[in-house]
Amino acid sequence: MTDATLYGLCGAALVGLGLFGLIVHPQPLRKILAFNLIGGGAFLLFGVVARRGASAGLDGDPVPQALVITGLVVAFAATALAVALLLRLFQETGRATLRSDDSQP
Amino acid sequence: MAFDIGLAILVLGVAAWTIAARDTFAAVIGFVAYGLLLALVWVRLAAPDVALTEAALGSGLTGGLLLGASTRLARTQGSAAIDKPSAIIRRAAAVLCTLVSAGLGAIVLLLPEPAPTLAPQAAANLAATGLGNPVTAVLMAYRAIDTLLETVVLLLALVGIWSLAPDQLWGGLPGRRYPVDRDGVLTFVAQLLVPVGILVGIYIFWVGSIAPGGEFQGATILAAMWIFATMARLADSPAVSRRWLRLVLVVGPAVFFAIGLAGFAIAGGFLAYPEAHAKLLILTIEVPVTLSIAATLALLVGGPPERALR
Amino acid sequence: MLRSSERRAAVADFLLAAAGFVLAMVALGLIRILWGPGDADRIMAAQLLGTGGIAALLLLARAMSMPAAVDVALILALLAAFISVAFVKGADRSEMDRA
Amino acid sequence: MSLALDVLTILSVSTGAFFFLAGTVGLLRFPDAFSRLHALTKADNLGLGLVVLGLLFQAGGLLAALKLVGAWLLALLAGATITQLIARTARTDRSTM
Amino acid sequence: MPNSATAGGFLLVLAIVLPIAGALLSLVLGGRHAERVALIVMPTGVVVAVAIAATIWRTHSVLQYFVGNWDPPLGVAFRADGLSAVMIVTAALLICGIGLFARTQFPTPRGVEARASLAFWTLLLAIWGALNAVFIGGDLFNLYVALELLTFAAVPLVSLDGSAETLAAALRYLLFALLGSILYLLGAVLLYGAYGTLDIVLLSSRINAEPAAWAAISLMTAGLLAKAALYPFHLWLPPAHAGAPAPASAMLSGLVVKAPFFIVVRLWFDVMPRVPERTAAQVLGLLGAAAILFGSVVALRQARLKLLIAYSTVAQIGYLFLMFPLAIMPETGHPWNSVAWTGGILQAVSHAFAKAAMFMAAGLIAEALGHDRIAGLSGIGRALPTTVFAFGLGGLSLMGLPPSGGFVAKAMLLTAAVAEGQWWWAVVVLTGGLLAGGYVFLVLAKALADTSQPVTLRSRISQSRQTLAVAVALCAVLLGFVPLRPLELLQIGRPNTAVVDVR
Repeated sequence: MTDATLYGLCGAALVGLGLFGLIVHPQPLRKILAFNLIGGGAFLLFGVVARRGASAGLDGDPVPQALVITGLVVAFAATALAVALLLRLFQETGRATLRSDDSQP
Repeated sequence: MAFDIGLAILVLGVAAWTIAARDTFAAVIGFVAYGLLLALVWVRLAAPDVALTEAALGSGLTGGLLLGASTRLARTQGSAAIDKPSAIIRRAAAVLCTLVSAGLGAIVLLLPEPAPTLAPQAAANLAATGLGNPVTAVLMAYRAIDTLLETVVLLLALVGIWSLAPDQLWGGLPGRRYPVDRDGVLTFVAQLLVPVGILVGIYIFWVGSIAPGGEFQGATILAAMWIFATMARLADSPAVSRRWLRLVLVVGPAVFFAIGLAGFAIAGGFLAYPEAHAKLLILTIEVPVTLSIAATLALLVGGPPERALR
Repeated sequence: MLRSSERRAAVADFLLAAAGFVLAMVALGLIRILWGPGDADRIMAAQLLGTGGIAALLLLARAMSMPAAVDVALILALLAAFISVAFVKGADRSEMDRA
Repeated sequence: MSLALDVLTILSVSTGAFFFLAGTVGLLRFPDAFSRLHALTKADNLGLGLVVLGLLFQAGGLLAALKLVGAWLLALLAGATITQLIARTARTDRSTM
Repeated sequence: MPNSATAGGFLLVLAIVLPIAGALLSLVLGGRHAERVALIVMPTGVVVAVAIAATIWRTHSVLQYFVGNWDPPLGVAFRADGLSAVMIVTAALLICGIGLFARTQFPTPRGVEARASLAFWTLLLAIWGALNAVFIGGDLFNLYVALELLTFAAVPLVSLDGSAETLAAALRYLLFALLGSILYLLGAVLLYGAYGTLDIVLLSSRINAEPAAWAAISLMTAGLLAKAALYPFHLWLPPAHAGAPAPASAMLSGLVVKAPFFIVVRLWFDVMPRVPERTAAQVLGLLGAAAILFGSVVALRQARLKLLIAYSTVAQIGYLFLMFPLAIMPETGHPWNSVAWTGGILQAVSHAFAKAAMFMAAGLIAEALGHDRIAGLSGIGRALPTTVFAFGLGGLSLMGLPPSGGFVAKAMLLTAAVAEGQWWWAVVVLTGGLLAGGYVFLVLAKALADTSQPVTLRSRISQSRQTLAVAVALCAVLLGFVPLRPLELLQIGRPNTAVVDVR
């Protein structure tokens, strides 16, 4: 097993862990955290693909690496928007949960 | 290999902590650690550009944002316990997620050998872009349209956040005013750190054309320094209604669009660069884009207007 | 006497091992900290992760001949101060409300 | 010459690693949060300093050396800030600690 | 498929650049100018959309553009086939209708900038650009960025009124959308890892029936279903679409949920034409059927008009996914020759117009009455006859009664179901139509009921806005005159060489 494969398995496990958190945590902030965990795992898988594609004198395929950078920035924007919504909701209602009668993703 | 196994276990452990921790603040700390360790992983995967982004954005700025949020939500923790899903749902979720992980893991093991790659093509066309860093070439030339749309994505997220302001506060200043730094420690640190940080940010942006680094990483550092300055009350966010602020936010994507459209005339296509001037044009795009992204990122952390403009 | 290329490789291996050792120390400390009851313990996580992470990155940079990893460490060091302020403000949960 | 540098590197980095060990042991053994924090901060910053020193022997140029030292100084600053801010927090509000 | 950029390809660039540049300009100029910019971009955008469709129709081939002159797989391609053209024109017409409709609702007072107005006009243009980017995206990662663009433009529209309920709805919408994005991205990662490209055309020639491809398509489809709100991922939709201001609801229900559906179509019919999977298609159809039945039944039980319409969207989205089991492997010919393929796409288009018209009507009614409780609608038919007429016309299409686009679409799905012996889908289509008849009738009966005392209107509703709602509804009706057979325009760009019979 190569290093890349090792981290690939790590990424796969991270996706599962994050998904679990996303499903079972009722608080939106924890869901946001879990979403970022899954993102980390997915990007890691992409990094593994990049690493395996090392050739032509490059240590990795630059295309997936660039896509990960784009993805990280998008994930940040998503997190910021979600946090802002959550804080506003808290300001308006004093609670930071989506009611239990509204199911969770 | 032993190093990598240890690192992988550490990453998984921290991730598990982030999910399992009772306290939200503790979970966020776990997440910051997660981002930091991922930066190490990216170094190990020979992707320093990504490592820079992960350290600055994934761990740093996201961490700061979430820490701030968990602070403001601190008082709501008790109520959350009521909404815990039932044991059956938890068990079903665990099974589902294990299956997903196992499936993904199996596919990782089954990935084709030799791996398909665009590295040779990216390297072969590097000269035409005038750049030395292939990752920057992907971001600014080969797939420039993704990057262009991404800058717009950031702006839209900001418009979305601003639109959350109560009507009477529209046009006001984002976020709360940080408390006065009573004994001046923070002010002192900020006065020392912010100039250094700005220098580092510019450096990271500048080397991006030849070495790992670039606009996103540089901009993130600049944004962090701005936020730091506001924390220490060395500066305050401008009101969102300021015309100059809107200009700063939009100038990056606007120049990107303009040069992209000029490509029709000078290089025969949208976002195409004539080979002789490719590097200059890319740099002309990158400078305002870095400025815009830095401002946008900082304001994304700042949140909607919460103080009326006096 | 080792040849120079072999010696270089040996030094690189040593530095990698040192990075692993530092990380192991960080991990041990983290376990203590994350179990710890108080917020002060958690704030220590910032310190521990910051210095440990920087050390590991610097060592990796040399071990893997990847100078850019030093830049990563530099960013980390820069943001460590930023994050720790957020940490402290976060731990001091009443500060924001008082303001 | 370069052999001597390598040896210096190994010595210095080893000592640095030892201090990291010491910091963690302190963290595990000391009873209260403040002594833990102080032990950790001092030991780790020293450890990082020694690691940086060791790597300086291998640094290729002035800029590289500058960046190494810069990273250390910034880490010191971060450590000092934390200690200060925590002390302040503790002064104003004992109960949160 | 041509291997280079085609003449007229620059139109595709314009389709994205024009609205997005407009959004940026709106943000900078702010205040009254945001609306003006939108009003200038709207007709121009329609011209571009029609030009794209006309070029495709005239040349009978795919419009293609390689951004920056970098050929895929290194670069990103824009491609517009007949399907794209139909969607682009639909989006352009509907955005214009909604934009004109929204003018009185999001006015800009002189001197000061209004929060909701600035956000609305900026986001309207951004949604348009994002939709076009989705419809012409030829690269799976570029599509991801386009989807995010769409999400970030759509979510804030939900909570434009700032109430606690809409904030919660927006947050839930965002969480679902983010889950969807990340699943989609995971699939894209796997595809790149296995085949070394994200270009749809290149992928379709490299992809094989193997675990990586299946896993990738499953993950991406699941993610897109979460964004399209197909049952059981529908939970976020009703509060979000019912809570948004009426013009925003019209955009969200009419157009935004069609984008992920469109990408599912791309994945199943363009990326994977050689890896058809009957069982998986049956599952999609089953979810669609569940959505139709569940959404319609719940819609019947709603007390509020906007929620009723939102639940009806849940049901109507279900119809879209009936096309998969019916078209994925017809007994004869290619999937896109089947009436089911045409029916599915026609359903997407006619629902867009019909649902937008109904939300507009509901918005006007709510404005006039100050509430949208169905029980309190008595007499509104006399007070706002044009509005109620628009609602009824839209309802016609939902029920699948002639003459309407909904009728043609559902008739095609029925024909396909019967012809292929998959009669159970026919039962679902018919039941769904009956239930839709039920909830539309419920509203109309109330609205047209005779009351002794005349209704007092809170505010006067301008005739022009009512007429706009009717005009949009008429588009759905006009689609009813499309002949009941596979549409030629939708065939353009469909590969004729794709192997259908792999087993």
